Amino acid sequence: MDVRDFTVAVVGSGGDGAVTCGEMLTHAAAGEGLYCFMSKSFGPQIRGGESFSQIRMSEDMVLSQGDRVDALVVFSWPDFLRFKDEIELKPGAIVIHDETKNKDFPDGLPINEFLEPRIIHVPFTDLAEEAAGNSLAKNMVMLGAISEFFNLPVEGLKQSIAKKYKKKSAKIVESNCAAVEAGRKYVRDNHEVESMPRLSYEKSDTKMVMNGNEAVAYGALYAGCRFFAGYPITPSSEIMEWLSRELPRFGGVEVQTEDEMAAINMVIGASFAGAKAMTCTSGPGLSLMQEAIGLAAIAEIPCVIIDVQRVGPSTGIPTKSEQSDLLAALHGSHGDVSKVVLAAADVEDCFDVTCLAFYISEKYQVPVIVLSDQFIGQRMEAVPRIDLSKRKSFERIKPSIQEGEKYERFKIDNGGVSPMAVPGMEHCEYLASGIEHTESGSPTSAHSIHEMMNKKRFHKLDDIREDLTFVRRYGPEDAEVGVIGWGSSKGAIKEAILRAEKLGMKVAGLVPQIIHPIPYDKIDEFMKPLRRILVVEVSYAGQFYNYLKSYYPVPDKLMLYKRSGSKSLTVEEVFQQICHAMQSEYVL
Amino acid sequence: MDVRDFTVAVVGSGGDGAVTCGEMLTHAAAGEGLYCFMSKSFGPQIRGGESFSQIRMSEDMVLSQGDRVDALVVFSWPDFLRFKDEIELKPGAIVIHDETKNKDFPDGLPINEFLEPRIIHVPFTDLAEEAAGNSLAKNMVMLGAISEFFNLPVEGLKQSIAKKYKKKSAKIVESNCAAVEAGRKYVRDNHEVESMPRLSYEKSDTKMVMNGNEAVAYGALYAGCRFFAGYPITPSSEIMEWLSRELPRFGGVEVQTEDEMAAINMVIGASFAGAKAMTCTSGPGLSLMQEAIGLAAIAEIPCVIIDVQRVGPSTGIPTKSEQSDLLAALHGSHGDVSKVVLAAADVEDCFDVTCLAFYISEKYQVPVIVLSDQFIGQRMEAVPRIDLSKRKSFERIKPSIQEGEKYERFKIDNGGVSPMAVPGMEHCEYLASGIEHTESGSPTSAHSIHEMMNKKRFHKLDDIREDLTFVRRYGPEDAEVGVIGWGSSKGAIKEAILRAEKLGMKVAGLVPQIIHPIPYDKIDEFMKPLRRILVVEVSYAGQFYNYLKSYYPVPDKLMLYKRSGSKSLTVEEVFQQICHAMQSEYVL
Amino acid sequence: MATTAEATEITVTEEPKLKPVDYKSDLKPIWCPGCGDYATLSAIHQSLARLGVPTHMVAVISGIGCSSRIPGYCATYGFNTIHGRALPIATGVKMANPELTVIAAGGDGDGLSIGGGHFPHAGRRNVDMTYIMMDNNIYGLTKGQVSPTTPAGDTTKSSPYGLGDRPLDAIQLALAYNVSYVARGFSGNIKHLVEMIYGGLSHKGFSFIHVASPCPTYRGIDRFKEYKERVVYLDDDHDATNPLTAYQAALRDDGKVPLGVFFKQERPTLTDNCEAISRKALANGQPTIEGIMDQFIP
Amino acid sequence: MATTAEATEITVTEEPKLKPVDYKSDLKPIWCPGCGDYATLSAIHQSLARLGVPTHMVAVISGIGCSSRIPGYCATYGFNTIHGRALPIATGVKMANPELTVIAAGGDGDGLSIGGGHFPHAGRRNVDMTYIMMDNNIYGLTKGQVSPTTPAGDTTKSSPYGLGDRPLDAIQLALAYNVSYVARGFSGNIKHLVEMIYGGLSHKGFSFIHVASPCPTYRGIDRFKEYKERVVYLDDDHDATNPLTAYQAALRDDGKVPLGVFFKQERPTLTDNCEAISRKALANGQPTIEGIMDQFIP
Ligand SMILES: Cc1ncc(C[n+]2csc(CCOP(=O)(O)OP(=O)(O)O)c2C)c(N)n1
Ligand SMILES: Cc1ncc(C[n+]2csc(CCOP(=O)(O)OP(=O)(O)O)c2C)c(N)n1
Ligand code: SF4
Ligand code: SF4
Ligand SMILES: [Mg+2]
Ligand SMILES: [Mg+2]
Repeated sequence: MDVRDFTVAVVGSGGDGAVTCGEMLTHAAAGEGLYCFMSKSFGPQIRGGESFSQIRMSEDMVLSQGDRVDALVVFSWPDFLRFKDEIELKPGAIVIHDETKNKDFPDGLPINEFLEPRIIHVPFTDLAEEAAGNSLAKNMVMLGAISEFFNLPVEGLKQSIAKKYKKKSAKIVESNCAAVEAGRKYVRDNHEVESMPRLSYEKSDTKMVMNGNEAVAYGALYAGCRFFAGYPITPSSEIMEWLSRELPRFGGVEVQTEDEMAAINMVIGASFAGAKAMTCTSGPGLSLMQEAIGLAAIAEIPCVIIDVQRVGPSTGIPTKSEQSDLLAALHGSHGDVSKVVLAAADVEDCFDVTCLAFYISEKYQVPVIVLSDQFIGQRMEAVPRIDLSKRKSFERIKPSIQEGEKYERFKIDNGGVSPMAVPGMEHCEYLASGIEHTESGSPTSAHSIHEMMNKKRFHKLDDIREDLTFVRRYGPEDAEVGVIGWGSSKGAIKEAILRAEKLGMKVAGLVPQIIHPIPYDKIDEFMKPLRRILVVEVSYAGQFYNYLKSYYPVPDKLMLYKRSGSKSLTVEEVFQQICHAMQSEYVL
Repeated sequence: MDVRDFTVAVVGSGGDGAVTCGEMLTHAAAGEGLYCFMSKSFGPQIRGGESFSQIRMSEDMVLSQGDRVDALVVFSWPDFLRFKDEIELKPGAIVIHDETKNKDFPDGLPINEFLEPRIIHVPFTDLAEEAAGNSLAKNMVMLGAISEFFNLPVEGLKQSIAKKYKKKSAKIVESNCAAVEAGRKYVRDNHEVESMPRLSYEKSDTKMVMNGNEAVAYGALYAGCRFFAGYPITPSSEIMEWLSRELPRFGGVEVQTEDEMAAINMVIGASFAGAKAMTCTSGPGLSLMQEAIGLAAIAEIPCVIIDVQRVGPSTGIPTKSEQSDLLAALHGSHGDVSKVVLAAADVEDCFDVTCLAFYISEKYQVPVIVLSDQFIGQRMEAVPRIDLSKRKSFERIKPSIQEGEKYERFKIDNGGVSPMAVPGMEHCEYLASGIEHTESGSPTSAHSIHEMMNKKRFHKLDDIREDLTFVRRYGPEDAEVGVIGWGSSKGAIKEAILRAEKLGMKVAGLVPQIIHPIPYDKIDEFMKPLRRILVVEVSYAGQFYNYLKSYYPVPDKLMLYKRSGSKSLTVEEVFQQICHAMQSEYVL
Repeated sequence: MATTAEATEITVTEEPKLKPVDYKSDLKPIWCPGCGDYATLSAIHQSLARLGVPTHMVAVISGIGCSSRIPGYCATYGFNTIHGRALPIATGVKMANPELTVIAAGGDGDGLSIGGGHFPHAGRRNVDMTYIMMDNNIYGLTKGQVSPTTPAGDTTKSSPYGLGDRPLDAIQLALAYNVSYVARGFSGNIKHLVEMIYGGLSHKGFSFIHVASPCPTYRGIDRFKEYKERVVYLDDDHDATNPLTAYQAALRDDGKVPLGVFFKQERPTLTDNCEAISRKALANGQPTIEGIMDQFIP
Repeated sequence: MATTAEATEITVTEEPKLKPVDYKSDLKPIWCPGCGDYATLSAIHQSLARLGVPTHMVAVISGIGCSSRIPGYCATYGFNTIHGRALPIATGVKMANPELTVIAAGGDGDGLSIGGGHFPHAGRRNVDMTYIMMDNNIYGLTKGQVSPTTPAGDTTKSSPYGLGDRPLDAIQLALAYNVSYVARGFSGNIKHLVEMIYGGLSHKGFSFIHVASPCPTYRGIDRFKEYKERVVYLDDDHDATNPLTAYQAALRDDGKVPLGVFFKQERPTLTDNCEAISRKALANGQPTIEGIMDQFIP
């Protein structure tokens, strides 16, 4: 049975390498040019606890993690229990396991019998010992077996084994390949594969494999970021780690700071002195940066802050995703703060949004917060090579002042942006400050100047709204129902819309990249012709919904689907809501 | 010419004691039972710069600082210039000055000639030297003089001199009183006072003189606060200073911490251990406390945070007022945070709202933020003695657990509140944490529990909305236009409504005390019958307006009047807007 | 004298004597096998049992980190707070109820990096509580980045080319902060560690116990062995009453890690100071809440 | 030698020589008459003139406080930032442009209280900049509350019954933080103060100058006179290369306030370390931005 789209989950404990398997499969798929999407999950143990990975691949663009799996590989049933809520089987899904751990469940395996899964036993461990002389190679046996069952990219697999272990020894590469072959052979010898869901695809150009955090880091490097300061925090640390390796190669500096306040303030200092600068964090760090974000706003110093969201409030659930830092990003700093909030929607978008953040920040001299989340930050995707020539960048406007001329740093003439000198430039010495100031930068407490400066700073938001008009819209022009969401919800929303379209429903979707200043007109244009608008978000408090309402006088059309995080949004959930919205009346 | 309501402004430099004069006048008025309202303003110098005070008094309740002054006393004209924008004269206002500093303005004094002010010269300095043998007593001469001109409370004045200088010496009291008498005599001998605006009033019971910060501190003490930790910041420091003196008298502890993070966290620790606890700050400190506020929310630990707002963003204008911390108070902490935001509207309300904050915080185990601002925090008002018997307080619900029973700290049964044990109680040992947790307090990453706990925590907001129904509504039931504002805007709003009423306009006003959870029904009830609703606030970004809109589907009725702070809202401003709203059509 | 084992001012409870296991909670630690924090946990349980304080009179407060998981593993009151804020929270707990035995615990990152601003002030206030820092020279929970005590030159996830910065020495810091009991133990010698912790718990004032607590996962399994070779014990005649000799003991350049009590001093605690202040405040008698209003009468 | 006057590695500019007044801005200080900060401001102007660095190559960074107003009074680049964050911001400035002469300045509250968590890390990183702390033992700008260096027992706006906590000693802290140039001056001796600040500016690495800078307004006008009597100068033979003797010099209990250079050490700065890291990173040649994508090819 051929399928164009295949999803498999692998569960095991520490030594089983469930996540390594997932990564290798992803590399294998990307190696043969497939699109691929891999998410992972760990138990609470710091090391060696249970883990789980889910991989979806297709020749077509893969939009989400795949609600239900075609196949499930279980190294250990007791470990499976921890992830039970996160894994759903398709009816008739194939479940492959190494029988030895069955004994924990004398009354049957802990899976939904109702879905009539087909359970297949493969003696991973025995085969591994036979073929590679090492039971640890059982995951390679498994990879071989499933590639045979489901027609997964076996060429790519061997390539990725070769690449992964080349630093170790040829022998290891060899024995792992032998284990893969043993798995394949076992299946060929013992099973009929025709009735299996078998992936059908054509090979094409190799794709890159990245996670969202890497894409952010690379985006920053490309945009010209040459100073990074950050404090480790799950799930954002990979950005800092990547830049600690790459920035020094490009004349940049990376500093791991003592805390998040130091990080954002160093970034502000570096930018004041002329560097394109960035920091990364997650919710708790964003809260700690709020004071300094206000400083960057009033002193009009460009800077980029990446928030890879996790479950809140407080420490919450650090390893899981949620979309609940939105309002804190929009409103967290005291006073009337002019700043920009962008949201990344997938791994590739992490690159683009980061570039855009630098563009806006440098052009308009404002702090820009980019919201990513654990779901996109830590998942791996196969993406095509990025066409760098299409990504624009911006160099800060500098004044040209002659000796004797007076430089006014905060001069108001056209719009909110004034040319910005940096230390080292002659004749432009000025005082920057978090205190309200005159055009020349002197402290003031006059109401009239404060009003004027607020106007200057907020004027930038209007300009940005006009300057940047890109929005993501899906679906037909004559849609009746619209879905609006943000950030990582994009995948599920887009796929749900595609599913609805196939069933003849007229549904459109909108996922803005710029959250604030919100693109009024575009959203208006989108909403106007629609009968019902469904807002979808992963926040118990419905933060996006409340934000939208504060800008749009369309509440009786709006419906809200929201829930807490720690579980990624599924296509099914969104689809159900679309159906609901299609049926519901005009008035709430 | 008798007036029931009299406003005078006094301007001078360091040694002139313009603010001391204002304080003594306020005490004098309160001493004779008048209502009184005094605001003050200083130049940027740390010490001895120019200063200004404005005092309004009346037998009737005084609602605002008084837009325009009946009389202006100028010790020094150059200093007057700094406050020119803040002082407005009534047509024909009386301007009293000591001629000696005139020479700086050979072409006439820097006041609006158009208003035809009457300029009167009183030789303060000479009279002081004569009567008290000390030119420093010139401000006493001035007080005597104006009391004679305008029939201000001279008995009260002498009483307040006696009280103020009793610790010094009888001789000083005497010579100051002599200076007062000299001022009075000079006026009697040289001027005709009948044509002056003369305050008409009956003496009544002495009132208290307080500023909003003192009222907050006293409110906290009354509500049972026994632990305070704070970090100094203008304009909130008086709260800490007052409590550092009074708490030790009531078995309480006050700690000045190393920063705001330490302050809020100490408060959380103290409350975890059973104390009613509070901290105070202003905008920058609020930003720094955001992370810990989320901790209090998820660990369900009562605590009260007072934010005496000043002009933002960042350091902004520390000595001036603004209403721009609203959104940061509502949304500043990352994640979905269940917390409460209250707003104080005047000095007396500072007491009430602080009591209410403890009531809500202890009853519902939530962090409560109280928004005050520089305008109410640092102004002095004459207020009647507080009837303490009418103020309710609340003692936290504790569990009663027997040996062997299992205590579940976060047990969900009725509503969102679970009995809270404190260290020292037997058999109730539990783990509190900022990590998402089960009912018993164990860390978890399960979506289902996270959803359930979010529900528990947000349930409290619904209960609070039902429990506390008090709102301030002004004006007739059949009003056409409504004004809605918050916090310190109350005074100008209420007075503007009274003025409009006198002119036959049907205007109502609403100033909620509980900002979040917003009292839906009450606001709905208020808004429904109105043709136009005017939102008034001192925030360039229109924060309250945006917040309201995110909860109310009535945008085409809403009009917004907003501006930056650093200048207090005047009755005239609000009144103009009311007129505008009365005239405007239904649709925007 | 190398260690201070004698208890000062211990209130003996009348309850049946508690055993170390009575301080252990039901929660299973999530730590890696071989983690140094197991030893510290056990030493805390033993020290509390020796102190004989009932579980409901103990509050264990931590920040965030592997080591900061410790309150969950104690059958006492516990509060696993936010990163870096264990000390202010613990201070609040102690001030609200001075009868409690308060332990603050956490990692090198929690205490010297993000929480580094609070440590000096807990020291100078002399809050009567015990601060146990499990120093593994790394950020464990976030999976292996540089900490403020990571040795210069080391390669970690966030220092791929080797670290340039110098490590901080927690002992010198504690001395500079006026901490009134400054000691170091090692997870490889629980018996000695119990002495150090018990000494801290018995000390009236702020006590700091720096625990060398290697992280096999992100620092390598050899680190433990290496430490075993590097630790030395302070001389019996070390003068723990003199800050200068304490600094001297800390300032060694032979690569050795001295264990023991570096410094110990009796002086008024924050609680003492608050009581003294209360006495002064009440010199003119106890006012009533109602009576406070008279202050505002002009 | 008591003071270090010789410049190391000063780049002599070819511009006409600048005078102290050239570093003075047009803004009139808002300080009270008699404030110690005037002297520090003047000493900074003199030291910069002596260094001969052009105004556009200097950045003066401060936090918030009376003392933190200083950038506004210099004709250089200035940044009056937020309370407690002068050091991280200054670090960012230096890292973005190592050619600049960077001065961080502020008060005792700014640096030891709210900013106290950053000081250790600027020290251990050895950021090549000069940190001038004007210590007036009080919070000036907020009108007279306790600071971390207010002497125990003192009565202030926020310690109406006398302060219980012990003051911190900035010199001991700087030593514990591995600061590579640690000195103290006094606003009552500008000439010496210039030596200290010039010494710091000339030092390669992180230099810290603690300035006793009395606040007549909130500490009383006698404080200045009192200081005049308390200051002493470090002996000519003070060994500023040895941390222990530095601690010893700081740890006096005779109430005297020693002035001079306590400690001075040459070691790689953060800039040096970053350069070394860059060299290592480029060992395999300079990659292109485009080429980075190859990393992601499976
Ligand atoms: C405000 C904030 N920043 C960052 C983090 C991420 N974080 C959690 S633990 C930790 C450091 C852990 O190191 P350490 O304190 O030494 O404890 P260990 O895990 O090594 O025991 C960090 C950076 C956080 N939870 N909160
Ligand atoms: C986050 C924050 N908290 C508090 C304040 C208020 N504040 C301004 S200056 C200052 C302390 C001033 O003391 P110090 O740093 O010693 O400087 P000085 O005025 O004495 O020179 C404080 C608490 C602030 N501006 N920002
Ligand atoms: S990572 Fe290190 S510190 Fe954390 S539990 Fe594992 S061994 Fe212990
Ligand atoms: S208050 Fe003190 S520190 Fe501030 S300017 Fe005045 S004298 Fe100087
Ligand atoms: Mg650690
Ligand atoms: Mg100071």
